[in-house]
Amino acid sequence: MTLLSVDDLVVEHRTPGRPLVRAVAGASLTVAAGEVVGLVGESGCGKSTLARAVCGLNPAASGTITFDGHPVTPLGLRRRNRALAGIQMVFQDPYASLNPRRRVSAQIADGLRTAGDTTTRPADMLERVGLPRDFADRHPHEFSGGQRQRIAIARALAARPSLLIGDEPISALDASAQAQVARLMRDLAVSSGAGLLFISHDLSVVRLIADRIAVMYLGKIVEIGRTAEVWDDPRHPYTRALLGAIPAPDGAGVLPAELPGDVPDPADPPSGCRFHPRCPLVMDVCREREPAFGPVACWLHEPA
Amino acid sequence: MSSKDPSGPVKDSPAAPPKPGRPGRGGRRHPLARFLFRRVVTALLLALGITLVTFVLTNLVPGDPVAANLGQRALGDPAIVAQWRAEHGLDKPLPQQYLLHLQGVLQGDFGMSQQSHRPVADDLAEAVPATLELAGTAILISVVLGVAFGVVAALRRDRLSDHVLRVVSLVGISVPTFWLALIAFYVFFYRLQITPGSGRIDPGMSPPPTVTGLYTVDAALAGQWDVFSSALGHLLTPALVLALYTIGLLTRFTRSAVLEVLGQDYVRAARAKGLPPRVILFRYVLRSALVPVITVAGLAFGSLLSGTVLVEAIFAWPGVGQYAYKSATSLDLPAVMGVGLVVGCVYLVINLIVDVLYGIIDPRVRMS
Amino acid sequence: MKLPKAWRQPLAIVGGVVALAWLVIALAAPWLAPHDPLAQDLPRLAAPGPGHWMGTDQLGRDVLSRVLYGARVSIPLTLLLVTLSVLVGGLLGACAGYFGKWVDETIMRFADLVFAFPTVILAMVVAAALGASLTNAVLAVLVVAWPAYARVTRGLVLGVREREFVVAGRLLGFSAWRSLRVDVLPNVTGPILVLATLDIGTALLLLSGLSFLGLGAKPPSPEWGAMVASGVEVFDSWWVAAFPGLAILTVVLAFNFLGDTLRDALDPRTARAIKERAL
Amino acid sequence: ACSSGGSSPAPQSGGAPAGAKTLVIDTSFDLKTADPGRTYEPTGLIIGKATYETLLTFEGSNVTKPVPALAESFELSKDGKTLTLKLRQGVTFADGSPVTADDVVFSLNRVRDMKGTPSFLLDGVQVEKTDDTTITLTSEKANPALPYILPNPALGILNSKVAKENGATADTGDKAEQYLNSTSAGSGPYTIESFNVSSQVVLKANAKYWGQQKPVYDKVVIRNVEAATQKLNVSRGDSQVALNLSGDQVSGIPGTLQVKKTPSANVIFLFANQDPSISKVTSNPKFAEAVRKGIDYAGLLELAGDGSVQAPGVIPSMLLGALPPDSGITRDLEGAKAALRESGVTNPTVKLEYPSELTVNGLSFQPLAERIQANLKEVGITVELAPAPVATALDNYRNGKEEMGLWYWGPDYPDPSDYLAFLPGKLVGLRAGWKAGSDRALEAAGDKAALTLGDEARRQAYVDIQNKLNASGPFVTLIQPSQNIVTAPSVTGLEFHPVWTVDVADLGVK
Amino acid sequence: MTLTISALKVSVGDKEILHGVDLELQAGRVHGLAGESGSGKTMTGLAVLGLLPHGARTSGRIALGDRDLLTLPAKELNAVRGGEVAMVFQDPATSLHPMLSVGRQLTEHMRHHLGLDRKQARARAVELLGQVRIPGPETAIDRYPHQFSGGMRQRIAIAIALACSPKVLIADEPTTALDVTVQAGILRLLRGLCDDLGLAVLLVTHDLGVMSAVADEVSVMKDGLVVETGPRGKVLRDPAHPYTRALLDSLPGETS
Ligand SMILES: Nc1ncnc2c1ncn2[C@@H]1O[C@H](COP(=O)(O)OP(=O)(O)OP(=O)(O)O)[C@@H](O)[C@H]1O
Ligand SMILES: Nc1ncnc2c1ncn2[C@@H]1O[C@H](COP(=O)(O)OP(=O)(O)OP(=O)(O)O)[C@@H](O)[C@H]1O
Ligand SMILES: [Mg+2]
Ligand SMILES: [Mg+2]
Ligand code: NI
Repeated sequence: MTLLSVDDLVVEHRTPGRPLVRAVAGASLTVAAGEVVGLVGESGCGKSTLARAVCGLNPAASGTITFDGHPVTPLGLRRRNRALAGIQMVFQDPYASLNPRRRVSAQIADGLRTAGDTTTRPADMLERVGLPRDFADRHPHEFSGGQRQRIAIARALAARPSLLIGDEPISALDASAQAQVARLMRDLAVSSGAGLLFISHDLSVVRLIADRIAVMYLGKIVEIGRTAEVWDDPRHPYTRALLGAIPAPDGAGVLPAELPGDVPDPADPPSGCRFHPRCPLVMDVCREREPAFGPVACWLHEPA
Repeated sequence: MSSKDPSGPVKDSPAAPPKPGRPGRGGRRHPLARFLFRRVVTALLLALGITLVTFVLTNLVPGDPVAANLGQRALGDPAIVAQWRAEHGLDKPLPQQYLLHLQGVLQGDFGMSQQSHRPVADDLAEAVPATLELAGTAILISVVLGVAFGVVAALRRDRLSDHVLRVVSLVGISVPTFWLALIAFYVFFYRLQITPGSGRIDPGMSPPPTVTGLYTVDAALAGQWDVFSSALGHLLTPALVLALYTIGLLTRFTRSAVLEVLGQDYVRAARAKGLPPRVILFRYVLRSALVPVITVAGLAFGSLLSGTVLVEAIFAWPGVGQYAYKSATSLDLPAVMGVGLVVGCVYLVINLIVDVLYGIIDPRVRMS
Repeated sequence: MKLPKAWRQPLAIVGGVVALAWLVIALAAPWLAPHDPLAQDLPRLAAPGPGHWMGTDQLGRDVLSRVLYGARVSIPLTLLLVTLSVLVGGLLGACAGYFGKWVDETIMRFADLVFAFPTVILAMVVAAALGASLTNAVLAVLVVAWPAYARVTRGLVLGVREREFVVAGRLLGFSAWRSLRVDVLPNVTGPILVLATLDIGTALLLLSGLSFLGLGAKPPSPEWGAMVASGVEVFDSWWVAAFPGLAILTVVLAFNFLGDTLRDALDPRTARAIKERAL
Repeated sequence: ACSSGGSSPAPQSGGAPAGAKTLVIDTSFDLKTADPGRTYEPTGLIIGKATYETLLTFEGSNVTKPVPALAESFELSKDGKTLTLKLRQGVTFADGSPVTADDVVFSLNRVRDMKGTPSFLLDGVQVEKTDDTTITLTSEKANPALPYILPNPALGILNSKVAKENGATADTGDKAEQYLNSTSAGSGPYTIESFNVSSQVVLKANAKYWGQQKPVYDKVVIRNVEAATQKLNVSRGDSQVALNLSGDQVSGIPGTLQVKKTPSANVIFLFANQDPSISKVTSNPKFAEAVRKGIDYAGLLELAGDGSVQAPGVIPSMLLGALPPDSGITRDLEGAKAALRESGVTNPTVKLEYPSELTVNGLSFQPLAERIQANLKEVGITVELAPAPVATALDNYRNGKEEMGLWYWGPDYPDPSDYLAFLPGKLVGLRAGWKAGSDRALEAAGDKAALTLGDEARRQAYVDIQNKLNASGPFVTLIQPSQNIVTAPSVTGLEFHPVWTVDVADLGVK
Repeated sequence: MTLTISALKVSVGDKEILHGVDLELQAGRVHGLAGESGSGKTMTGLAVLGLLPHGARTSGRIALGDRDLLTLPAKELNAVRGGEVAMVFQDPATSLHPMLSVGRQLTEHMRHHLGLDRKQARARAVELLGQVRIPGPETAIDRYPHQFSGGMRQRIAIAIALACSPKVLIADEPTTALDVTVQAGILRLLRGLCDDLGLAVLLVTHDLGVMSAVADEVSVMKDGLVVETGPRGKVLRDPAHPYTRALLDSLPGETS
């Protein structure tokens, strides 16, 4: 059952005096209930923009986003559409994601109120994310990054979301806490039957928790597939390069493979296939036409 | 770190560089022309706003300019009053008066001052250079001293000199200008007899031939060195009085800007390169620290113009401040509007200068 | 924000003590002042000496008593002025920053307009328009003072608005107003209060400057700026102008000492935002 | 001061040539123009007096007797309606051209018809040239004041040819002011070198001056300086003359300087508005009496300093018809309280309006108002002070809207008839809400005085009028502040003059 | 032994941050320094260059050849900085001066340390940019940092560090701010430079994967102390200290 479907989404950023940035340039993606989708890609490729658009924080320039049968409308001055309250997000910076002026309990209670839940106590939610109940009375500055991120997860879960989005929720955490928090998110989301869209640039973590992986490159999803399949048999040259670049902590002293060049400027994307300037397998067709198809947007893998 | 600049219109400071673009791409359009165009348009709108506000305000004043401009007898003579009103266009309905004024301004005619009976433009042509000379000298002094003090305070952070400079600069921004002017005049001119008196040059001396309107510059241009030294002598005390506030401000500012830059990675990186401290200070630290300092100096120039109102009165300096005060209290509408416009333009020019300086200092501004 | 440490700074202590002393003086002036500040019964223009430590003015009033009573005029009004500026400017700035778009444009262009005037000149015209009185002077200064707060608040709100917890609140169904009230404003008040402390000095300077020009306090009220102005006419009797000026200086200095220390105690980002407006 | 109009080639150096004598006069400017036909303000009159000459003038500080100037002699007809003047011959303007009868007619007509501020001086006066050396001035009614009016520098004679070339048309469209502000076109001992209404005016000696007494100084700089600064400047030798020092300021002046204290002709007065629609309190006939008795005149004189005198009536001491100096009222607190009781108003609160930044002869209105407030407090009258900038305050004053006002009146010309303005229905009377018909006897006395001829008869008439005014009028005359002029030891010949303050031409050097 | 740190203690204020660190760097070898955030890795690196924060006190010995860097007079230390020991910082976005051209930042210390003239310095700078594989070094030299991507900037920072042919390079998390694909390039570059130029490299990182890829020796720090030192294979595969083991276990691995 499809919970979220993003169809050919385009999101643009306008800054006065600067060229228009097409941060998401026709991306399509679905998330089903109870499913964990990992979204990976290099910095600046448009992951956050996509996530924000799904929450209604950035308006779509074209394309559609449907959540649970409802079109996602941009958030204005009024309260958020109730039907969309089922989408909640956990953010990257644990130090900015809690209001420093309010007690933890009050912030979690906001989530409970959204769900119309009058029986659960904020402390119960803390317990669910593995924190002591008596943390509820404290202010955020008393916690470490990992603890804060758990609290943020508790707040999001309190709203009983059917879709949870994590925008690099672990990248600011200590290595030791990263895997724990990622697993916690997965477990809580799946156990409550919600879908999880997990954004990260750390492929090894995504691999750990995602059912499917979507690889994004310069505003487009270039490959999407089951985690194991993508991991074991990456088909898009970019996915391959990405996986090859991860150094393994095995003590073997193997230098990771290098992908030349940088992510191009989204304001001025290359013609044809967006990856062609860096692609080791580039063909003539790649320079001229964009591979606008899936699940692997590459002329080498054109569906018959 | 969120890279949103929290301070809106305030210019980027070095610590929060704009989210840097991806690899280099040069200018495809001509940004400078666009920038200038936008600036000028905003400025024109602003000037229009200024004239409107001044017009409305001055008309709100419950007085009658006739009263301020006619004698005790003439005031009672309806014929004279009517004649006077007609002469100054005050018999027309207000909106028409405003439009007429605007029309005049467009043709470079600011109207006739009711109190000086001269074209406002002529009055301003004398008053504005006087104030600019005063405020310009003051800002020059403040920038030189303020930046020097600030750098010293930052480098000698938490040591005695820092504390002393801190107290001094805080005193600087706390002294009421009008009071200081009074004290300075009383002490230096009257008691100690070491400074020349009021006015722009010694009485009896003819001003130098007008080129810029700044007596010091004009005198130097004409080679009249006695006039030059007299003008400079007269300029110094009021300029220092005026500058004290800005010196304090800039000292505090430069100090924190320098400290902030000193904590930047690139300064540490420069030190790691083994560059001598002097090079690091002048080439690495000051360059960045000057960016916010320039902003503040620009703003400070504005507050200096305010200060002139108070200082000019005490030093009998025939500048815009006195002119504005006189015009405002005698409800001399054309004069007040003229002052408003000119001051608005001065602000604009200052802003432009600040922007240009940014461009010179910061390649990111130059190239974006 | 760790205030306790900031308060231990010598400058903060000096500033705090002096400010407090003036507050006490303002409250206790009737008991502290040796004379009626309005009584014109002493010899005129007597130099400082026993009986009248700060001398007497042109009308034979005791300068010391007038300076002490002056605290009752200037300090409450300055505080009122700053409070009003914070409220008006803060609210407008918060709206501009939070709602953006045309709200922002309108408010900020208006603020720019006010900014383009030298403060004293604008306040002068406003005060002249409203008629000379202290309350009108307060209004006049308010007219020129609010944009500063609007700008700073707007900047701070812009910074906070994008913070993740604000977005999270919106996602949980906060309306814009609730978000502004619960998430945004409490997180900008700290720096704004510091700015306000810093601004008390500036406000007092402006207010007394207007009175000095004759556009503020009404005689015979013992307002410091007006007292300095009356002292201008009798240069030789320096005490008439010197002491009220000193009073202004000490009050402003005290608040600047406080504000400066407080600002140092703030985190650098907010400090930078309010620094721009120390003018 | 950059508009020296290219009158002189730029000197090699801005400094004065060696041996040149420069006189620096500091004064608080009240100056709008250097065009005599529009001049009315004190500073303007100083400049007018130095640069132009009038038909008649006063000798020294004596204003009771007009003496010939450009006119050789004058004669007022028996009915007081015609004044015949004989022009002096051989008089030349600064450019060397002779002063003719046509210049006189043009200049006087110009003042009258241009409807500038001083035009009232010649209201209803016809100017005619009888022959090349004779001018007749004809008034509709008897005008015994005319010889006292003619010395006013506003009636200076200008070079009509030059003036006409520069836009003078002698009607309301006259455009010569701008020219006259940069160049004087008169026959006076000095000419204008540069002119700026807000900072300074520089006069230079008229090298071709026709008179016996040649100008002493090569250059006279008249600077706009606040009274307090004037004192410092003159004490330090930065200036030679300070015109506007208050009594307090003069008291600390170093002994080496010369100080001249003369009662000025300005009379500072209070009024209580008689219009019941403005105030029920002040229009009460007994109220003015309470105020009059409640003021501590001695205290006010102390504030104003040495040289100031109490003003027993509206006419200042040096003019014909002034009340004798000792006839001034002294404070009578009990009487004041009694008057207040009789008036029936209890604990009245009244608003006293006055121009806040105005000073008269260096004396600020501010302390005066505060002192009056304190005085009346003792009587039981609460006075609320309402200072306002001149423009705002004058507007209310002129429209008769002030409940109580503190103002002054300086003579437009040194003749008592100028003071008829204080009568009901007249200029100042109306400002005090005193409408025509309020006091018929007084009004009749006024009408009669205006037409009375002969010094003694006139004096009597005006004394009578003032006594009546003091008895029942709305005005409380307070003081004539002292005109304190401080000069450097080197300056000689200084006389204070009630009309034009000082005649620069009088000043010499030791 | 190129650089030996022994019993290095650092305290700032009343707080002791390093409690006696021992490390040895050898020419041509990359020495990895791992450990959790706040364990003192950066402090150790800064101590070598005498760049510790205002008011820091030190004891112990940092021997470069026979000189003790901790007691070296300021002038001589300045000659060591950039000349013999160079450093690359974590965030290339902030460690280059945004207002100075790349060429300027590359040549300044060369001219100072090596006494080159403008032309020579420029020629060497172009050569260095080529060495760190910046495309078009001749034009790149006149550009400003903001005109380069993060990876390019880090290469420039490395070029700056290499300019005066130092013997020791301290790289403080040089790839943490970069994408994996870019990181791979930088790691290869570092390894190559170490091998070709015989540099002694101290590579500070918290990423054990990175450590495993390039380091020859590995030290693990915890709370201001080095808890384990050894060859890469040994430390990563068979850690002796429980803390190291815990670090390895917390990684998302295949086993879990
Ligand atoms: N508010 C904005 N205004 C203008 N441009 C923006 C804005 N936000 C993002 N961009 C641009 O859009 C592009 C995509 O940004 P986005 O933040 O979505 O990337 P990301 O994949 O989340 O990167 P990261 O991994 O660094 O978080 C980038 O080029 C970025 O510069
Ligand atoms: N300027 C400073 N003043 C005082 N203490 C500091 C300063 N900088 C760092 N510290 C402290 O020194 C200790 C070690 O910091 P250091 O930066 O060396 O850690 P690190 O291992 O590099 O951590 P990370 O992985 O986060 O970079 C920390 O406890 C830190 O709080
Ligand atoms: Mg992102
Ligand atoms: Mg570190
Ligand atoms: Ni952030």
